[in-house]
Amino acid sequence: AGKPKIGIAMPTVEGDWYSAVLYGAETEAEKLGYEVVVLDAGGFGHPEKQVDQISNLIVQQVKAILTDPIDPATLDGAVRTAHQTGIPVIGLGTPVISANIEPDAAATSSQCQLGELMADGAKRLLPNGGTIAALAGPPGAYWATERYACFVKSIAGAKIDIVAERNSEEDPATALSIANDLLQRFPKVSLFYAADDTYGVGAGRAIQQAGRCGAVQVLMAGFGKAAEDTMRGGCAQFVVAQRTVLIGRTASDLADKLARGETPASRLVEVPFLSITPDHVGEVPLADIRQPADWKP
Amino acid sequence: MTDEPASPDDVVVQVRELSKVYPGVTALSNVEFDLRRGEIHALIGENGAGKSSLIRILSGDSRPSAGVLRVNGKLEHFSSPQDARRAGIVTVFQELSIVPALTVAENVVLGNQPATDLLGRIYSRRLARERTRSVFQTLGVSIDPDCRAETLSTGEMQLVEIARALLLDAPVLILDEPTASLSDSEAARLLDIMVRLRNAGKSLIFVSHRLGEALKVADRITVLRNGERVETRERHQVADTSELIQMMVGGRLERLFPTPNTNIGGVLFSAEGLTRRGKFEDISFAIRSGEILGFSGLVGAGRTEVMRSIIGADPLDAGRIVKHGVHFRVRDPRHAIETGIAYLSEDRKGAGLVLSLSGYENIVLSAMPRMFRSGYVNWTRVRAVASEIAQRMRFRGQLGSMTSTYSGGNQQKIAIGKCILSGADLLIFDEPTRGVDIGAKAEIYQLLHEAAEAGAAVVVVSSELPELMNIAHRILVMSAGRITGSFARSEFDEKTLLAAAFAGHAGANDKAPESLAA
Amino acid sequence: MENHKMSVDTQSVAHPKTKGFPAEVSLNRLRQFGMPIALIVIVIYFSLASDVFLTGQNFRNVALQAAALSAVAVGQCFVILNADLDLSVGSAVALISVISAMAMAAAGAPVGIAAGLLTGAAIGLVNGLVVTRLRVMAFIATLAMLSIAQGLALRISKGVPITGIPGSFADLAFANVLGVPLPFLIAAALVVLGFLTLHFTRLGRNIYAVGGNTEAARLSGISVSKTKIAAYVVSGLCAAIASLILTARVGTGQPTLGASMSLESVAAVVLGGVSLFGGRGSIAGVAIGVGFVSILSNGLNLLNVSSYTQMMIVGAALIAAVAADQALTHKK
Amino acid sequence: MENHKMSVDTQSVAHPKTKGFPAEVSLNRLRQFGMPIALIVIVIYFSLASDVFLTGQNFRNVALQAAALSAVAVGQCFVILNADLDLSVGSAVALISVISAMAMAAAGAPVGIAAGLLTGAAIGLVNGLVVTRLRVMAFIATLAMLSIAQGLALRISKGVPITGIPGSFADLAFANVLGVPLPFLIAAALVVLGFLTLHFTRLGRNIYAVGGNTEAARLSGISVSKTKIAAYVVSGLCAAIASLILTARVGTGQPTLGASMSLESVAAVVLGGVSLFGGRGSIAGVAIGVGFVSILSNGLNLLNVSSYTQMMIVGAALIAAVAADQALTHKK
Ligand SMILES: Nc1ncnc2c1ncn2[C@@H]1O[C@H](COP(=O)(O)OP(=O)(O)OP(=O)(O)O)[C@@H](O)[C@H]1O
Ligand SMILES: Nc1ncnc2c1ncn2[C@@H]1O[C@H](COP(=O)(O)OP(=O)(O)OP(=O)(O)O)[C@@H](O)[C@H]1O
Ligand SMILES: [Mg+2]
Ligand SMILES: [Mg+2]
Repeated sequence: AGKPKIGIAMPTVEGDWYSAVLYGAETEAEKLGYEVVVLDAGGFGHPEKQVDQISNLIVQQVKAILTDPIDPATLDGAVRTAHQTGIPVIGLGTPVISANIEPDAAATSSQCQLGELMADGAKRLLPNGGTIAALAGPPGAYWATERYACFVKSIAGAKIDIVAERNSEEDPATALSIANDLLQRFPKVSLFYAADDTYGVGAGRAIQQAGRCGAVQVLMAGFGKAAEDTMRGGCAQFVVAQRTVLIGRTASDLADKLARGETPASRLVEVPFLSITPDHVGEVPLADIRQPADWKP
Repeated sequence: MTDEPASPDDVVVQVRELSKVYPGVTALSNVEFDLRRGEIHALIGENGAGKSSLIRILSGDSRPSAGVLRVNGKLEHFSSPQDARRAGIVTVFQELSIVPALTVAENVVLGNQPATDLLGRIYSRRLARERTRSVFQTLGVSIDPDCRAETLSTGEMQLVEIARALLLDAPVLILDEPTASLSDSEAARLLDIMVRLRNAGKSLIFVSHRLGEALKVADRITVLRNGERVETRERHQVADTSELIQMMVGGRLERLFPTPNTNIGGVLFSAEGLTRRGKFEDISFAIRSGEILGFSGLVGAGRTEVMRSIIGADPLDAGRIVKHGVHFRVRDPRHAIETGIAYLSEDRKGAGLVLSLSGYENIVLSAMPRMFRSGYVNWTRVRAVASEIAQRMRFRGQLGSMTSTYSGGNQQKIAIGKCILSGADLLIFDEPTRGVDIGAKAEIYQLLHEAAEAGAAVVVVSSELPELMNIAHRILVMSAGRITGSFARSEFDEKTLLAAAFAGHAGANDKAPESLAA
Repeated sequence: MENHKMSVDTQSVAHPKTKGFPAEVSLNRLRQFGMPIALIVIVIYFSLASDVFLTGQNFRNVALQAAALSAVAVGQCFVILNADLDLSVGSAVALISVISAMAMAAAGAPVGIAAGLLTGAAIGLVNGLVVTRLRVMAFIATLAMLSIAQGLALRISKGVPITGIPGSFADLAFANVLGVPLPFLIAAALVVLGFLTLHFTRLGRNIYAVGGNTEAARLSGISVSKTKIAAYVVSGLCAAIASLILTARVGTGQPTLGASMSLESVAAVVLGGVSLFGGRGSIAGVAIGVGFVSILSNGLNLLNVSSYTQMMIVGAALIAAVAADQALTHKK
Repeated sequence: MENHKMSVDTQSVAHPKTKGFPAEVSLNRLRQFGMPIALIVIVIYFSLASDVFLTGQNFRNVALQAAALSAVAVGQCFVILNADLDLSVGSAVALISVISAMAMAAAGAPVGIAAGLLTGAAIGLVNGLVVTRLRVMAFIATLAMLSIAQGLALRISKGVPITGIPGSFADLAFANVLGVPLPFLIAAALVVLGFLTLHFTRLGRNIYAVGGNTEAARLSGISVSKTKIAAYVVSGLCAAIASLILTARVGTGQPTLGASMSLESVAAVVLGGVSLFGGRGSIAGVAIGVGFVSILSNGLNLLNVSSYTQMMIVGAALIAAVAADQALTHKK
């Protein structure tokens, strides 16, 4: 009844990144006159649930589906089914790449490019080389694997050694404990790589606890409020932030165009990144990154 | 018949038109029952007559389907045993309620833990131990209050439960078959205590299948049959046990013990030097086909332990087993069944039956591999075979319902049926008639007799000496883990057998308790 | 006078308590009342509240989504009836997915399927041996296996999905037979097979006996170890079937597939009336438990309830359904 | 007379079982042998393999890391001894973190702490009521609560961390008293308090009785409901303390905090020798269980073992430790 629907299939709805991207996508879609259906797969361990989500959305005859794929390759069959019913599927943050299907559209910030920017950050923080301990993200999560792989590739040759890497659940307390142990094992480590700000905040706290903020630096992706506090507290030195809200908005725009049968100017919109350092932490265009505090998902 | 109402302030517990209906079963219908102040009221009846059902209602464990219950004239609707306790009714239930992992002392004070502080929050181990010791002393038992309850034998657990109830010193004490797993001297002591409590003005309800006990201590006796009250009589109006039996079963009388089978074959099984350190030593015996061999002894003599080791449930440190001339080691109970040895456990709830399964299934449990070689279970066959056995056992109840809903005696019949059906030719029965009514006892004796006649060797472990003396061809007596006597039927004599039972206890006061001297 | 005891022929006495219908039937009936009613209630509610819920397409959806969980729950039911627990299924599914995908990519679908089934059986066998031979508590043994299988799956796959599965295999997940999704048919067949095994084979009856009273079962000549090991192997095989269904659906071998299935399958089994203490319950109840969970989640999605609210509603609905079930069952 | 059974005044008879030391002590001793040995073995191994393992700083690390899990495990132990289960602790920690962080940001640390403790107690109370009054199985009841509390935590926090916690509170996580981390001291005090409660109060003894044999406890006049509810409230309070420790550590109120604690705390309790079937085990064992898990993970990190391999090693170590424990305990 009433408004046309747009469906959003998320791997999870917890945490700064997901809340912000949802905010962007939802508010934009609502502005364009859609009802928004948000589905949550409950974490990165359940790629099969995302397939379920897509079919649940198809049943509801949504006009378009936005999805942040847990793993783009898993959505082959689901996207094919969507296409049979004429529903476009748009990548939200990560493109829906698949072997057999032409992608409809995506608003992304390439995970690989993000990794490369983080590598640039590492080189800036460690001009004379150094050692890195990596909190590489949840095991088996596409975004984390891809991001980290490109990071590793592009720090090659910069006299930077990765001495440890760990995959763990996306939980700041767990990240904190691991960072603690790694500091113990590698007291001379110069930099922590954190797959996103959940890990970054954990690493920052561990370093703060050891009283070594600054001596051991933190490089992370994502710029939630807690990440900002960490940086302002001097325990994080470099953040590569996606313009999360913008990604969401762009994706909804793309969806709207495709749903109305228009062809968007570009199917694959790359949303540029922000590199944030303590010097200009106050100048970040937060509206592109974070939802307002009073927004309820 | 004295059915005229007693003067109201004489009646402590009054039950009117009480009924209890379980799905498909009427356990009690329109039962009237009075317990007077300062009396011992015996409640007797066959297995499944409804005795425990009545008691469970009186003690707040279950609610009646209809009828009223008054305590001291006040209408009561108990919703938990706690309520009944508050109203002054304390019960020793038929099925053991022991917490195995706790110590004996903690089991004795269960629900009534002594506290040291004013708020009653801090538990006092010392007081618990002291109270346990003192109540044990009254009961004449010497169980260590600090050992774990799970290491006790069934009889000892029963004593712990009785101690728990006595400690509460309640105006109304209900005892559901408290003597079923007690030996004679302990039972006698308990009866003494009951009389003392009665004389002190307490009221007691007492259930027992040992009709002699009821006649000995009761002031009045109520007989239940099929969930209905047959009648209530003053003690002096009952002449003897046979009159009670007639009231219980309402029919013709016959012999209790069959004439022993005379067709004895060759040696079927023998045990040579069985030893399990700390439990028993050098146990050797042989049994012939067609023979019934009794094992007698005091509580804790180690008979159960020997039998469990024979079937491979517990390990052996030394000794060997020969069956049909082949000697071998029994690996586990399954191996025992495969080689034709079946065992009836003395602990039917813990180790005998799967209470969550139906009677049908419990009966065929050991026979399954033999009955259904292909692995496919034919339920029609299960039902037919199980019903036949149950009928032979005179089982009363619904084989299709969960075994946990059966009366105690009926559960025992199912357990025995399972052993008989297993097809074994060495049958080991540990306390087969515990908690069984007198009619069923006769039936069980008959079954043992028939099994022997059909060529099986039957071992019966029993604490009831008259039972063994009547059904066994030979009796071995165990004492403190050793065989201290072997007697042929012609040598059966209570005094001699008792002397053997005491033989292993050097340094103990070697005379038999007075209760047995008579 | 000791031997002159008497007895009587009681066979002639009519017994009042055998009147009426047998307790067996009545108990089972009652036990199976509550959850089906809860299921019907939510189906009616969703049908009224959503206009797409009661469509063939949506039922195919739910059927497809429930297939893998049903398969895992069947195996879990075998293990729980035995008074054990299998937490390893969650990552067993992932490991099987990775191994069978690799085998398929290298040697085709049949080999891949066989490899998957073998892996599942092997995991079950190890679980069973650890529980029975090493006497490790089921909770710890299978939690340890959860961790081991997860590590192995990630290691073998290096943390990235295995591609190259034959399209013909992946298509099976979307195939319909007479309008019914093939994965659902497979899962339904598994439920039926599980039911038959539990009720009409010695293994099944032994599982109930061991779960009901291990000591009594042992003394009655049932091999407790063999029974437990068999149940774990069944669970492993069921996890393999679930994994193959999911692998076909996602079209790749995934090292993180099905992580939520450990708890979900136990929940479905318990919801279906099987006691965690073993020996009680039936696989029919489990099918209803899976149905309840799947339909609840599908319906809430169709009603467009926000994710956070959904979590709360799912929790409340679980409690309400079981509480209603209990209120109907025990009217002491 | 029909009952000529023989027996004897047992006071005069030497009882085989009362010889030697009391069974309680001997069983406890044996029961507590295996895991401490396993713990010592891994400590020795890590001391040899890593030169930083055996340093004061690293021990402070481990102590700090183990604090929250210990606190949760104490509460879990109460519930499991009762033959129940509390799966809700995982998200109770998250909900308490969010609520206390918001209260702190608004009204200061003391109010926040009080709000956290109250929330924990309330969650426990609801769990207890659902399990006893509505007769919902503990597994389902607390799994449902896990889902409800998670939804609520996310809803209240809108899915993002709560900042603005007073620095003075966050610093408590790093405070040392005589060189020992404060959170560890709190957790240790909780373990001691738990031990005293379980062994020296009537509540504690009732918990053992209800868990050991619910029917016996009920028939003896113990209020099963009250006992179970009390255990759940204890568990909720312990989760609150754990949550406050973690909130101080990460310096924010986190709606996703402690998600793995449900299973981890059960594992630590079971590892410590407490039976999931209730009534057996001691909180001393639980402390050792927590220690084992924490030291294992710390040591593997110090050895710089990769994450995937760690998963496998942790699984194998759990099995090995319990198997060794069992082999030492039942030398039948
Ligand atoms: N929970 C129950 N559900 C169904 N039937 C039951 C239940 N409890 C008892 N019964 C039935 O009620 C009848 C009376 O049982 P009850 O236990 O009172 O017998 P009893 O006289 O105590 O026998 P016994 O001497 O064997 O202990 C039996 O037929 C029994 O099967
Ligand atoms: N698991 C155990 N641990 C320690 N002691 C035990 C254990 N099981 C039994 N006992 C003790 O061993 C002794 C021998 O017990 P057993 O049951 O074999 O004696 P019994 O001759 O059959 O006597 P009863 O008539 O009491 O059954 C008893 O005193 C009993 O308390
Ligand atoms: Mg009875
Ligand atoms: Mg015995």
